[in-house]
Amino acid sequence: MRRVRDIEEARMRKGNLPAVGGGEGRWEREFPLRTVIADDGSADPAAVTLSDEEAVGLYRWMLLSREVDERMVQLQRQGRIAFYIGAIGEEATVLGTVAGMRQQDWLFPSYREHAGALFRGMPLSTFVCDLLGNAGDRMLGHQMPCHEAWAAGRFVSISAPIATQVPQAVGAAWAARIRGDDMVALTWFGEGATSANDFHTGANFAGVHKIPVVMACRNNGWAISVPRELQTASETIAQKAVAYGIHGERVDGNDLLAVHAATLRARERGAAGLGPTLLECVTYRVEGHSTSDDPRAYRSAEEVEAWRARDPILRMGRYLGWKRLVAAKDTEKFRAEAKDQVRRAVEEAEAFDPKPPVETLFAGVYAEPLWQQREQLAELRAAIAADPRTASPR
Amino acid sequence: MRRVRDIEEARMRKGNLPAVGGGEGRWEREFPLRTVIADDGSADPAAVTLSDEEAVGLYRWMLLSREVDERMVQLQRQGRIAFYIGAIGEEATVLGTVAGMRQQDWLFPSYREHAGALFRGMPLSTFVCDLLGNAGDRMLGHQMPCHEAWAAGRFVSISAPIATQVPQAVGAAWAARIRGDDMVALTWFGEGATSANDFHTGANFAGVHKIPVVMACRNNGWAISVPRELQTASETIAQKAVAYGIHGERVDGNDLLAVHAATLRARERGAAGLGPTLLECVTYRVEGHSTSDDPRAYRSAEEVEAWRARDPILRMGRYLGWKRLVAAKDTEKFRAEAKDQVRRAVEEAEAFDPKPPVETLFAGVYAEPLWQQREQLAELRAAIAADPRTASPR
Amino acid sequence: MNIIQAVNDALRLEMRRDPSVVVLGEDVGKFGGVFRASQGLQEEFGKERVIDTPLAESGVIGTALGMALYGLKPVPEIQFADFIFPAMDQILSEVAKYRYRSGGQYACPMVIRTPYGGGIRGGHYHSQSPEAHFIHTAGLKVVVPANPHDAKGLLTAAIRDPDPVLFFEPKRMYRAAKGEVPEGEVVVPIGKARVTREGTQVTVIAWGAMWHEADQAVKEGAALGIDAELLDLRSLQPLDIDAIEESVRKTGRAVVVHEAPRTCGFGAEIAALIQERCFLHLEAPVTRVTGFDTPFPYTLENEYLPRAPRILRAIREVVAF
Amino acid sequence: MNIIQAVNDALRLEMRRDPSVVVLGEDVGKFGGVFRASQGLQEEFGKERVIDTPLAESGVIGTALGMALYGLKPVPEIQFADFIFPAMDQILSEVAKYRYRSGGQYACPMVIRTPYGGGIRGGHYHSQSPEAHFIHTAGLKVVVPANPHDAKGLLTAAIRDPDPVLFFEPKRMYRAAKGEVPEGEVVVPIGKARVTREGTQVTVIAWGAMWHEADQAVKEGAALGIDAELLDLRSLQPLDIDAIEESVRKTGRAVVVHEAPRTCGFGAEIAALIQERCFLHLEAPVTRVTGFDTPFPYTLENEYLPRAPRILRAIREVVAF
Ligand SMILES: Cc1ncc(C[n+]2csc(CCOP(=O)(O)OP(=O)(O)O)c2C)c(N)n1
Ligand SMILES: Cc1ncc(C[n+]2csc(CCOP(=O)(O)OP(=O)(O)O)c2C)c(N)n1
Ligand SMILES: [Mg+2]
Ligand SMILES: [Mg+2]
Repeated sequence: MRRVRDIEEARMRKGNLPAVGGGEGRWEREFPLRTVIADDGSADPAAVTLSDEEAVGLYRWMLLSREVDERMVQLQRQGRIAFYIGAIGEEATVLGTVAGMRQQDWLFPSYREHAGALFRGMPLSTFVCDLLGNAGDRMLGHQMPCHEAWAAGRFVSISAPIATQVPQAVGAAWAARIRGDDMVALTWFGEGATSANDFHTGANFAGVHKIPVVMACRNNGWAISVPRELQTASETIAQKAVAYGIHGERVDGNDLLAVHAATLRARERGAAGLGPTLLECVTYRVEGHSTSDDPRAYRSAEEVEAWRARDPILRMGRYLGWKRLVAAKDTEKFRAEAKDQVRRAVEEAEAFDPKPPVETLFAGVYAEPLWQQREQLAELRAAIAADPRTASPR
Repeated sequence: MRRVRDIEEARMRKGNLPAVGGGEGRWEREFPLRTVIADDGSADPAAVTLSDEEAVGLYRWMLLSREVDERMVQLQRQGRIAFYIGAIGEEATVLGTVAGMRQQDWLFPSYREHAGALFRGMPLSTFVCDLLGNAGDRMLGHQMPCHEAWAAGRFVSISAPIATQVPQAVGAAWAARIRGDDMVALTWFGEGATSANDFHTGANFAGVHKIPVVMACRNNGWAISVPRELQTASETIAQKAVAYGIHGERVDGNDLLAVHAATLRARERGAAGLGPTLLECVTYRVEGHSTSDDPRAYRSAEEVEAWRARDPILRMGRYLGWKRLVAAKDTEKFRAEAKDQVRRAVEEAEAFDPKPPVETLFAGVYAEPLWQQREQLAELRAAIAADPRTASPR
Repeated sequence: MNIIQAVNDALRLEMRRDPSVVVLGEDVGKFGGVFRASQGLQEEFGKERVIDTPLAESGVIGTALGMALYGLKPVPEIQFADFIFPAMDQILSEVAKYRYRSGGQYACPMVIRTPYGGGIRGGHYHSQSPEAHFIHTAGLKVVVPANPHDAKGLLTAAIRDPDPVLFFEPKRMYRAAKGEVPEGEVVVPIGKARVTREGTQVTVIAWGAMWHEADQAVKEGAALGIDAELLDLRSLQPLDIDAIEESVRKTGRAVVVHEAPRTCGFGAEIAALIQERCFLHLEAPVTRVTGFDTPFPYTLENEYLPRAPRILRAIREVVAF
Repeated sequence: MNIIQAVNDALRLEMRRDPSVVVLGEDVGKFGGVFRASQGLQEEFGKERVIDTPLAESGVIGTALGMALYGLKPVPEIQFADFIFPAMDQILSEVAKYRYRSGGQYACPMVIRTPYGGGIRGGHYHSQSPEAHFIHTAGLKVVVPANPHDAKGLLTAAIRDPDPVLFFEPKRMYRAAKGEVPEGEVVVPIGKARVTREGTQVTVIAWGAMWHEADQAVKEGAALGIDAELLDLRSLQPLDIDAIEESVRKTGRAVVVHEAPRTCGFGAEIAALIQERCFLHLEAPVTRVTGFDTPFPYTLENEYLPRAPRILRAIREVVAF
């Protein structure tokens, strides 16, 4: 009883803000929150790992990511897609990490890193087809929205069960080492996922065998309605590295430059045979968990507002302003372009048939259908022919 | 490749001896190996938490435990029991922990802590009946040898799947807190078990909710054929506490006084509302994993011999000698008495029918048998009546 | 009252009645569960009896087991039945076997509540029906209500049961199925099927959300002159074998409906039992109308689910056999 | 050659043939596995291809999955089938669905080897037969050899298969079943049953260790004048439905044997299929001789297992029906 109250009081005191520049606790000092972009937008040039061009490019990616998320939530509200889960407020974490990896590196996402798939070349309209589950869906309508895969970009298949991708990333990186390839895997997961079995086994296997993998935790403060303090009693997520004898770092996840620099370091350590890195990116889930969620039921508006003020896009904008690379009107232009891009993608995607053909229901269960799938397809075809209601909602 | 070689070299260098008095590594210094009994048997009285009488009593328990283990291995070799798994070399860890708990505390064993069941009042002959799986078996012949339960002593049911008892211990201690009882749970597990899912969830749940539980890891260097270094890259097991924001300690598991003192501290912390303690007891599995194992296939005789010299019973004997409480001839007498006790228990146990009655096969699946169990019992009885071979080996 | 309210009501009443009942799981506390089944319970019973756990189903069930050993009656929630697999070891190896393996010295009764089934556009990780795994595991009971009354009455019975119970809630019907439910205690004994329509020509066997599809099919069949008997099993383990035998002895025909994939689904067991026990009465093969042998799909879930048109088709084929 | 040697031989030959084959699991490396199935492989292929993992089945399967995605062909070992449950989420939610859910963009073929079954005085955590869970899960194949020749040939085929395969090895027969096995490549295609005795009166269906019991029962039956046909399924998924149908059409009777508990075991599926597909040929109910609906016991395992006397009894009853 007492304990739960303590937690809540601590929470109210701190408002779930990361203690920028080192908190009170021992582990917060041992794993200091690294930042690059100061509040006024300035940055120590020695700490900046992006060229000006790359910085502007990633800024635009962040704007596109935000635009996609906002627009898709709208489409969901309009009933044009059934579900959406995005990364509003976490753009610096997602894009900073993916940009810090090399082209040949494999990505093992959780379910908010759609910008990673797009960054790796998944056409936006193909992404929207996945949301629609229509005849253009690369997943053949097999998965719910936001569970895309994009093999051409080495972006693996998203699944819902939490943290399963972590040991999978370790396995792929291990395979690459066995093959002698220069490939470091990146895997993303939430702070809630660190409670799951597979975070534990993934980190432990990677530690013992020094597997080149970057384990990027999007610590966004919440796992649906469960606050980070009820997820684990550890002061930081980064310190969990200690349990596995691996390297841990904590970085301001709303600071794209900080995330990028940390990812580069982590990739380098992996490639150099020094093993995995647990990279805690401290950020915040500004919106509901997904379009199915209403966060007002479990958290305060003040907490959210405090974090809105720390928006990673504003932060990056300030840096680019300080560098005189981007002015306010440029941002407006970028935004308009992103809007346009999204509009066209939705148009293109909605042009496909709303349903993939019925045989796709049985495609890919096995490399070749067994007799059961063949018989059942025939059975279904016959049933639809006999009564078309078989294929339609009530 | 390189990595695996490194591990083996490090292993050979250190011979898997715990670095008494602080090793080279950072975490070995942060979690120093605590000892109480010095090599010459002396001990700082301020650090001793056992009365003379208790110390002698526990020494006798260690001797009994050793005698049981040795005799049961013999019985297995003679084909009188099918399997045995014991705690030779780990007696100080098992008995030091159980003796540090209070009578009302529940025990959640792995599968080597039979001395804990006996200490809590399980009659030795009942334990042997479990090994025989005979008509006197309290488990009704349902489990293989060494998977006993003893409810009267709050010693729960042993199961084979690794680490499942850890969250169970947390749940029981949590329940006690909800009920307002002064009960701290003790759970034992091997260092191999720290890789398992349930170690992770157990420790994490206990950390968040400050559950009063003592998590005692018997770090005995091996998980069947897998050396501790291939189990986890963390320097110590104790440091895994950091991941869960809980307290960790490392203690010489062959030093009964050190284990006992650490357990008292851990219990006190739990009872005071300070949450769980991960207590690493550094010890060694001197014999094979079980009677099914041949350790010569995977480890050196030298390593084993070095550890035999550090026998916890010899160590405790030296302390009692230094205290002039026990002389060599006393030990001989204790040993003879233990032998006799075991001989009588085996005799008693072997007097039971070798098989429990056939209806026990269906007892306890549910509180009351469903129709399936009733029908199947009838089916089996009829089959046995028709052909007695139904109930006998080929 | 709808099903979610009925579940909430049963939990609340049992928690009032028995201080040993505790609820735990992901998001069940302050939020009241993602489907709001435990809404308001934390306010009424406090944080020690309505517990928000970290994100680990194995931990939820493992700690629940320990609580049960100590004498509490835990009602853990698994947020979606699809997410029960991380807890399989605790459920199959531990919960199911605890009484047996300890020779009856210990028991760990608990009710594992979990929403199951498709029809909510959830794709294959929010739509599965994994009941067969648990029916195959001796030591567990498996219960599935189809309507609010049974949801309340069966959940109450499950909480009072001495054995561990898997309580599968048809999430598609959470708000869609409405009905009168008495205030105060309602107990529906576990193990009794409900004959929801009497008939002579064919026995249709269903449970949970699919009972509603079967009901529609049976009604359409009646309009075509087919006199079907419809059973809502309610409890899959223990199975009301007497009700099934009695009905099939009368009708000579049976159609079994479930959402899970056909191969090795519970329909196989029911078919096997019927032909074992009613062989000489059978006038047609026992026929299964089920989900297909694929993962649960997203877009084509209407095609995948064994809904009324396919059930009716099977009924007609069986009757015409 | 015995079964364990046959498994070792198949692994070795495939590892020589295909550098992408890797073996991983608990104790499989230096020690060569607790049953010694991988003995000598680490010496020959090194520590990067024969890997001792930490103690976590979910980690073994999860990393194997990642390796498979990247193009290796992993052959993870689960030390006992009873310990597969911590990996259920990775197997059922991930391995089984990867190809499907990615719309065919990815695949993760692997062979999960694991010793199963009773008769070795192992009690319920070293004796179980959990095949039904995997047969129920679309996307997985399930194979069980009964003799050394098939162990070698089926394992080789499994390693070359494009889908994930659960390879259950009858541990009771590891050293007991001996037979001639050709040196060099042996491939037994997955999906084909083996008729090990032709007969006209009843079809007996078994696999793995229980094939040996069925074989004995059939022989004893022959001495009593019963002419039984015996099938060794070898592959449970895909199932050789043609072989079963053909045989039962001829005999009109079937007895299915398996070690797993009866309820919702694979015998239920086989019985359901036979009565669906051979209804008019059946002269007696399809009868199941199985483990009982209890956890696997220790002392009374002879009573529990469906051995020859119980199988013979069922054969006689079915023939006399
Ligand atoms: C095994 C499993 N259990 C439960 C869920 C339901 N669920 C989906 S997301 C989520 C919270 C995840 O939180 P976190 O890992 O912090 O990621 P975030 O959503 O904050 O990015 C939960 C409980 C799930 N998908 N899988
Ligand atoms: C889930 C599971 N996987 C594998 C095994 C097989 N097994 C039994 S004991 C053991 C090693 C355990 O090592 P450790 O935890 O260090 O305990 P110790 O035997 O050294 O006391 C293994 C792998 C098991 N019992 N359960
Ligand atoms: Mg989160
Ligand atoms: Mg060990």
